[in-house]
Amino acid sequence: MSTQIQISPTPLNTQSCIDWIMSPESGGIDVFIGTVRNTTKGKAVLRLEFEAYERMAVAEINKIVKQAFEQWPVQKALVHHRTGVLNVGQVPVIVAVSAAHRAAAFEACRFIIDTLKETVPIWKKEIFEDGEVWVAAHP
Amino acid sequence: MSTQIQISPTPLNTQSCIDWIMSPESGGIDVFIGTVRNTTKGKAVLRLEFEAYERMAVAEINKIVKQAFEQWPVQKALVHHRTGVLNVGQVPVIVAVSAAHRAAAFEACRFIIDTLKETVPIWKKEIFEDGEVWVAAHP
Amino acid sequence: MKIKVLAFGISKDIFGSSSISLELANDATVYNLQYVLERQYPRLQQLASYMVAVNNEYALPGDTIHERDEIAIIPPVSGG
Amino acid sequence: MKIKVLAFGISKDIFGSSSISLELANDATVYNLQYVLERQYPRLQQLASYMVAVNNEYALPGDTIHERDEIAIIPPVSGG
Repeated sequence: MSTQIQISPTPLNTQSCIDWIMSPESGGIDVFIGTVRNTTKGKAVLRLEFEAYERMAVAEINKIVKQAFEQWPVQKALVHHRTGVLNVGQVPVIVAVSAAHRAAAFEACRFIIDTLKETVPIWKKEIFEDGEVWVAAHP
Repeated sequence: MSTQIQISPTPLNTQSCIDWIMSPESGGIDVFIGTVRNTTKGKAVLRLEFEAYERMAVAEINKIVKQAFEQWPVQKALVHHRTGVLNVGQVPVIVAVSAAHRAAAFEACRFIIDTLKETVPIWKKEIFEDGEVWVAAHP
Repeated sequence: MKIKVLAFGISKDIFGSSSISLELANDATVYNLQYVLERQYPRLQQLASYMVAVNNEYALPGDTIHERDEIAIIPPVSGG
Repeated sequence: MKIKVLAFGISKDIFGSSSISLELANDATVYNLQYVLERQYPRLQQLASYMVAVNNEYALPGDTIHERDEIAIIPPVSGG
């Protein structure tokens, strides 16, 4: 079980994530890259701001990755999450999983990002021309 | 429908694929990277050799990508496939899909690589210490 | 006992601070903490939901809080 | 009519060449082509399966072959 989990305000580097995840034992690698989209529900987004409860976020991501290793025959898993202010087109999150066979890589990668979005204490504020809102805070 | 399909003997460049697939309209990108594994069914692999019926392979990949665009709300799709001799750890194929939302990116990417492996006229020869074999040729 | 409560995201806006101090009974539960907080900061009740973490783990309403525990308010998460 | 058949992967090994020429009747079908090929190259029958492509499209056994069509033998694919 080889994992690399980082939460940091520095820009994410896709290539170094891919360099880390590749190995001679792997046949398939799935990489999910989240990017800041220029609209949400039809409204123009200027930028996003991410805040994390870092210690707990790392602990929760570790739990998710551990579950992925229990559920699928995967070799390495990487989760890098950015904090701070991000402009449109920038990358808040990268999840990468390598496995001998591609099905496990796809399924574990999807599981990790889906669960991360449900349980990991990281918050996103959308900043518009006319105001800002913490995503999902209100019903 | 924005697509980039390439079959070529030159080494694939993950970063330039990701640079091409990213856009301000995207929220999620899924990238599948196939890599040459050092074993197959427990036997050490020295290298692989890929051969393509290029014209038809490009046409078949185009069909698959078109189906993906019909089935999922995706924005861009890229398929790069390598030919020639590849060593362990090298990359024969990259599939990348961008979409506003991640579910479409994951599902379309998986569909493209799964279908490519079933229908696209590309052949792989595994080269071992003691011989070589065209994969899947015999029952 | 006096406890410190960390706040993130919208709960930081509601508290007006990234942490607040509270006085709680010695055998207080997470439920008791929430009761005290919601009286003091009624906007917490307008959230879609929120959780309490104790020592970097999601806690249940019946869990007891001890002095020096690290308590945090976790409004609906939206990372990724 | 004389037609040219392209070969790839193991079919190239079986033919000993990346293309061969064949003499076929003018109204020959894909099925007729396969019959002629399999008599001349019996190892084709040992493949897990193989398809015939006409002008870069998978063809059915009943499809007619025309002079100057681009014909290719497609053994089981294994790309990716």
